[in-house]
Amino acid sequence: MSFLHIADLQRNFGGLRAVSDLTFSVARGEIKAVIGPNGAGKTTLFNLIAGVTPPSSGQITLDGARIDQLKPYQRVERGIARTFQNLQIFKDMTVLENVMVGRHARTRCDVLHGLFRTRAALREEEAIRDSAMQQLERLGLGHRADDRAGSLSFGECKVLEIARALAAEPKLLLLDEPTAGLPHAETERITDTIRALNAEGVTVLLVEHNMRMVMRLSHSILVLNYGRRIAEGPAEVVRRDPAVLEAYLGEEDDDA
Amino acid sequence: MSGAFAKPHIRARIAGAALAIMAATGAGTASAEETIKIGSILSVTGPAAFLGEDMKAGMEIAVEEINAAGGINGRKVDWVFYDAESQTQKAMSATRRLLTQDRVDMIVGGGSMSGIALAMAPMAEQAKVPFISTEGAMNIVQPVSERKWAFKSTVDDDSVLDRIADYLAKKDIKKVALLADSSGFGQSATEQMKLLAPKRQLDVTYEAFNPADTDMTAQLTRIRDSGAQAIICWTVTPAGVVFLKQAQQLGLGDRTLIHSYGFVSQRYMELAGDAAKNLLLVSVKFPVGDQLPDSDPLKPRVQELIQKFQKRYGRPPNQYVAQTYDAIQLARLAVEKGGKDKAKLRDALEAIAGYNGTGGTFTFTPARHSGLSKDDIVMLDWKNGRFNLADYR
Amino acid sequence: MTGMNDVMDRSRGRIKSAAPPRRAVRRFTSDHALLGGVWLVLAAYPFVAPNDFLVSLGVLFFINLILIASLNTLMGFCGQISLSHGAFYGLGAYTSGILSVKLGVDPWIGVPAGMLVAALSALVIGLPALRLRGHYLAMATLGFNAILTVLFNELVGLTGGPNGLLGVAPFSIGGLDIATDDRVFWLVWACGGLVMLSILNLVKSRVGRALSALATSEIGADALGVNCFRYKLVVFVLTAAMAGLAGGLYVHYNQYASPETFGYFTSVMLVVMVALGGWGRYWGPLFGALLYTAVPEALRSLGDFELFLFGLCMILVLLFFPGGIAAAVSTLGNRLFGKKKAGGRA
Amino acid sequence: MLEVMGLNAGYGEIQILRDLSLTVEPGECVCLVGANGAGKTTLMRSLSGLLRPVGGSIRFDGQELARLSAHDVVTRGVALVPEGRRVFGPLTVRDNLEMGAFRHLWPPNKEKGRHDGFGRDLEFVLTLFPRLRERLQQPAGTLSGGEQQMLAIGRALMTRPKLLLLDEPSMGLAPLVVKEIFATIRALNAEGIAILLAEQNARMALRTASRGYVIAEGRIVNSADTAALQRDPAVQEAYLGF
Amino acid sequence: MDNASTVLQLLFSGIGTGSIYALVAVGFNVIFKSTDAINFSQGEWVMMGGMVAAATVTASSSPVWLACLFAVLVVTAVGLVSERLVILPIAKPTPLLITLISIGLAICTKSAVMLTLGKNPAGYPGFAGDALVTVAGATVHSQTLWILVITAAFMVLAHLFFEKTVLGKALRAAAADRDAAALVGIKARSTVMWSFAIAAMAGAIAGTIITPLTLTSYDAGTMLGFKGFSAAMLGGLGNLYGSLLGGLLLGVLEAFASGYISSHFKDAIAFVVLLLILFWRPVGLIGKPVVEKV
Repeated sequence: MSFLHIADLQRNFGGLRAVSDLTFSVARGEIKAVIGPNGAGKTTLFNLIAGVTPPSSGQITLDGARIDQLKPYQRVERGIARTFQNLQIFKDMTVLENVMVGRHARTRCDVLHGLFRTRAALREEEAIRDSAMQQLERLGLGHRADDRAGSLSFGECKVLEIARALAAEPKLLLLDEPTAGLPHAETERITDTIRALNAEGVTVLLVEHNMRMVMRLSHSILVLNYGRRIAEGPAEVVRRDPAVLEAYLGEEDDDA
Repeated sequence: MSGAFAKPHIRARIAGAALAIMAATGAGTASAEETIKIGSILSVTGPAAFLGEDMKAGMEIAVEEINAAGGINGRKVDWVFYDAESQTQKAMSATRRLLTQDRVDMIVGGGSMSGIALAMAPMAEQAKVPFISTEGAMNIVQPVSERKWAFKSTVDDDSVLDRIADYLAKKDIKKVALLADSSGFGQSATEQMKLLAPKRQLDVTYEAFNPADTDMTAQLTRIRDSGAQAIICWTVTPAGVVFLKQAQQLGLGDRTLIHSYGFVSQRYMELAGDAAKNLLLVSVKFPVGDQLPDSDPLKPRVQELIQKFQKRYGRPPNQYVAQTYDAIQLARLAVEKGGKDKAKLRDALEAIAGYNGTGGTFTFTPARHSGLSKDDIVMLDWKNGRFNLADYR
Repeated sequence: MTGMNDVMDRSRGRIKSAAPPRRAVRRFTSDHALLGGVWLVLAAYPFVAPNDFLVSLGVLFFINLILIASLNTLMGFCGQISLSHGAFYGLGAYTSGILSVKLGVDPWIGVPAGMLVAALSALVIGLPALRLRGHYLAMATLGFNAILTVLFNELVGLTGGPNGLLGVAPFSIGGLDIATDDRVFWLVWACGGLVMLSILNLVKSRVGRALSALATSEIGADALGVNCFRYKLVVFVLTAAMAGLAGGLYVHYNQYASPETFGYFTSVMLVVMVALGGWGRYWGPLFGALLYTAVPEALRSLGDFELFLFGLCMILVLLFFPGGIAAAVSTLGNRLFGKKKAGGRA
Repeated sequence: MLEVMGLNAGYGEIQILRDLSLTVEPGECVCLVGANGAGKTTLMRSLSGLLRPVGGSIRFDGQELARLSAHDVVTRGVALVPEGRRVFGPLTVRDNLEMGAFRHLWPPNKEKGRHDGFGRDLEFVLTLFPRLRERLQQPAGTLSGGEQQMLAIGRALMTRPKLLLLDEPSMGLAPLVVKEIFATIRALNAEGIAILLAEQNARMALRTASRGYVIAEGRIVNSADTAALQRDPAVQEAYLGF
Repeated sequence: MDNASTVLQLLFSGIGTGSIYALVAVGFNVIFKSTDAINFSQGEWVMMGGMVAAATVTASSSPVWLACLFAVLVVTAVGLVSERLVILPIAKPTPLLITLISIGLAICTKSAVMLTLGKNPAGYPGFAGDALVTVAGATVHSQTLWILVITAAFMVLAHLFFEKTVLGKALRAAAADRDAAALVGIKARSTVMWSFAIAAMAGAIAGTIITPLTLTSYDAGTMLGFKGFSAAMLGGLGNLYGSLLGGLLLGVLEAFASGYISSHFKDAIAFVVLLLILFWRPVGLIGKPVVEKV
């Protein structure tokens, strides 16, 4: 049974079809990678699933329920969390506070609790802080918890985004180029983390250019070009698909 | 400077330099024994600035005159002036400063705008300090039971309107339009007209405009269609010129156009140019002092002030100068009788009767704190580059 | 005053007794202690002020502080601009003032009613307006202010029109009128303290965190489950209520209100004062309110040059301290004491 | 011709380029390959003056460029075709090209006979990209991605560069169009314009350039002639992952 | 009150005032496009144009049109110098900071005019004296026609400037993409200077042509600036034609609200309509939505 199901999804920007007649599924517990050349529509697809962009037409179903009309925060409550290709770090907050924002969907105390600093709010605050700290330490950022997020390196920001997304206890994690621009060692650690998360039952949808990582990590690969699906299947099949090679790596012929 | 502090308390650091400077600006004046301290608040910046300038000049002349003559019963006038900036909030702050920091004996001048004077009057009332307003609205001094300490040196709107009604009756005009601006000045006129119209059998069309408006076509079109024979415009702002020009434009130039006493300004007439040729203005006698019959008791004083002003500022004064000049003179009269005791000052003001100022003959009574009456009002026109007496009595 | 002492004592007690997990959340943080301290120092003001006029400036300081602090919460912590705070200020003042004049309603009931009216109107205008962004939000709020200014001016029967609303009763406790400057001072001192305290609490809560997140990146906050629109609206309404409170205090202190106090210019100047004090800094409004209250009075003796110098000061402060005075002070403090703080927001 | 030494650059507190050095000789076509986020675009922005480097030097024809702003760098003969094309959408194709010649047209009285020079340059660009000629009066925003890329290159050429910097010219373009663009790049290089090409499409880039640098984590990790790089498994690993 | 000539009369007065709003809105737009900021001094330049022209007419007995031309030149120079003095020195110019500093600039400009040219209302006769013209039953002041002609001419010239001249195109290019403009040698900071000069010129023209009808004084600028800003938003920020449309619409709206509903509440009515339009089209009538990239 598919956990996330996308049916006939379409999104137009002006005359441009960023995502076009797209249908695919992600099974529960799967790690699925989405690849394709720049501008193929991968980020638009993420935005459609996360609710940043409303679809022009088509359906998105999570765990059997339609989610395509829900607001982004409602989708987080349903268990979708994401990271961004263009990092959306809250630079003026500390690293820990960034992750604490990630707990938002799983906590309740509202404005009045805040204004009066009620006991319930304080208790909840403690819990938020602990779990946020846990996420940071798990991803190796514990030592920077009190630093301003704006002072983190590019790689640390990427890790922070993942930690923040994890704080929301997602069932489906959308990772938009989680290792792009990272050194080898960090890439390895993130790969391991994703695998570990997956082992805990989190379903992962991943956009990534690092082919080796994609090949090693993902159970199946979806290849997009011009907003359309041009191939889908296990790594071994996709990497030999001539359409994929042409679209993604440029043509093989030498007569240009 | 330390002597300036009324209450010598331990000064903490938080009081800070700024406060010390402020305390120094107003509080460091000479000992209050020999002087009589008069505080004035007018708007010399902001939208009312063009009135405030002249009003301030009138006070300056009066104060200088008094001090040059050796003061009042030997006491020199110590005059403290603050700019209200045409803002009520600023004026209220300045009033507090006059009352509690400068500790003035009397306040003369209510910020050049009726709205401001209305806010200041209760403050003077609470502090039990005599207040002579140089602004127009009648509720500055009414009801007298709640305004025991407030007086005013200007004509009342009801007297002015009554005077206009006299004129209209003379010309046999029944259908009138009142075009008042949306300021306190204009709204007060509308209120009074609504009371007066039935008594004088006038059929009045009411219209309003915003002082900042650049266009009155809509209002004037409606007035044209109403068939009003006379149009009374009530404003002190330049919008009154726009009214004149657009009235011409809409073919209303042949009807009787009347401007209120707030509009008697040479500058406005010049700006209006040809459009002012058939205009009538209600006014105190001051602007046409030299044309008054010699029998008029005001004539000598008016001419004296005109000369003084002309010499000092190189231009003829308008009635705003007269109304503040008179206010200071009224204060002088009160001090002559009442000294420095505030209650006595108040009583002395209330007892002034038949004083011939430059704006009219002032008579106050316990029941009436506006000094001028309908007899002080005349009608003017603008011909050959000067105001002329068009209708004396 | 005793309340504040209490707060501080309890905070000490709490530190001692709290079980020490590494980063336990305390009911009272160091910022709370600082706030209590600052408020105690401010309480000394009436005793050192040489005359009632300066006390009255103190009263205005707290009223301005409530206005600027509430606007700073919306603009600095939540990233939304409002050019209608002057209108909410006016709604608070006129509601309570009119209730007092026309129906003889007690200010203790009138002021909360004024806050409610300000909050409700914020809800009505915020629902459509907060979907707009940047300059368009500024325009919508400015337009709302313009509409209310017309109403304040033209509904003469209710508001007294441009001549103002006269005869508003002062606050009173058990027959004792709170009408003089030194009495009103304690009222606004307490109200200002409560507003600052609740803002501090809010900023340091889960909601406050969500607000600063959405101020930096709405998309980022959305993706973490923050219902951005709802929070923007809640804060807009909340800060409008605070501005309404300032209006209520204003009208019962002055026993008078007139429309131009609550106009377009006031709204713009409040925004400027938020910036001059220190955009998005908790202590910024303290400096903003000080400037707004004291500088015009200090410059008053300069007559016609006042306005020019005021504008010039504004430009110079913004050119040399674009982060506002609070930022400059904290930079100076850090330089003097060599502190390096991570979260420079509060 | 271009000599970059020990360049450090980044945004705010984030350092991206670390001690980076490279050279481009006159008439050479050099490519820069590396993963997304490796620092290619940051390097291009630093070279063109859009981003002020924190440290290091950029010498071009003996002049130091590192302290210059973008509008001054372009007058020294270095033109960047930015990532994502960045054409002036509301302006027509012709006006876009005219803006490329802005430095020669404004202030107006600087140079006599400038119109001839402008006309010649325009003709050169339109001969290079005949498709732009058909669309001269069309707003640039309405062009297809490939046409916009051509326009962006044409606009840069109008500045009369000695060195052309190209940032990801193949981004988001169809394979056929990419081929066309790269053919033009080779043609331009043949005209004697030196080219530094940052490209993710490594195969295309390595085939076009004569020499290449591999960039990772803001550092140059490898440099060699392109034939060698194409065969080098380390490059395949660092960049392609295959 | 409902015959054709009244409608025409109101229409004329609406278009007359609307033209002024449109000119002011153009000023807002030009600066907005180059800085993304709202320039609060715009209204003060309008006032300054009228005040300088009036002072010139009074001081020298030069013809009105010459005085107006002179005033426009003076104010344009003031705009240019203002940018060099207070905008250029900003270390990190953000739209917000520029907007705030422009508020300070507005206060300074206003009080500088007060200190130099005085507090009295000022005015001068129209270009054709105070002659009246009758058009299809509506009587209009000849200056209204001058306003229409000059506004139309300014719009055409502005259009030509932005479409046909190198400098105009450069300003548009910099507005469309600052970085890309820098890459072809267009200095962003010079475009800001030019935009201030053009905005000041548009404001001054508006001020000089409206003053014969309405007079002006040192504090008249704020309200005109406010209305012009509203017109710019109504049309859609960053669009020259939007300014014209927004200005005319606001002017006509005010005239008819005043004529047919209530002159007391006409401003409120105009703003209610403006808000409704903004809520219906959040980026103005001809504005284009900005797509945020994630």
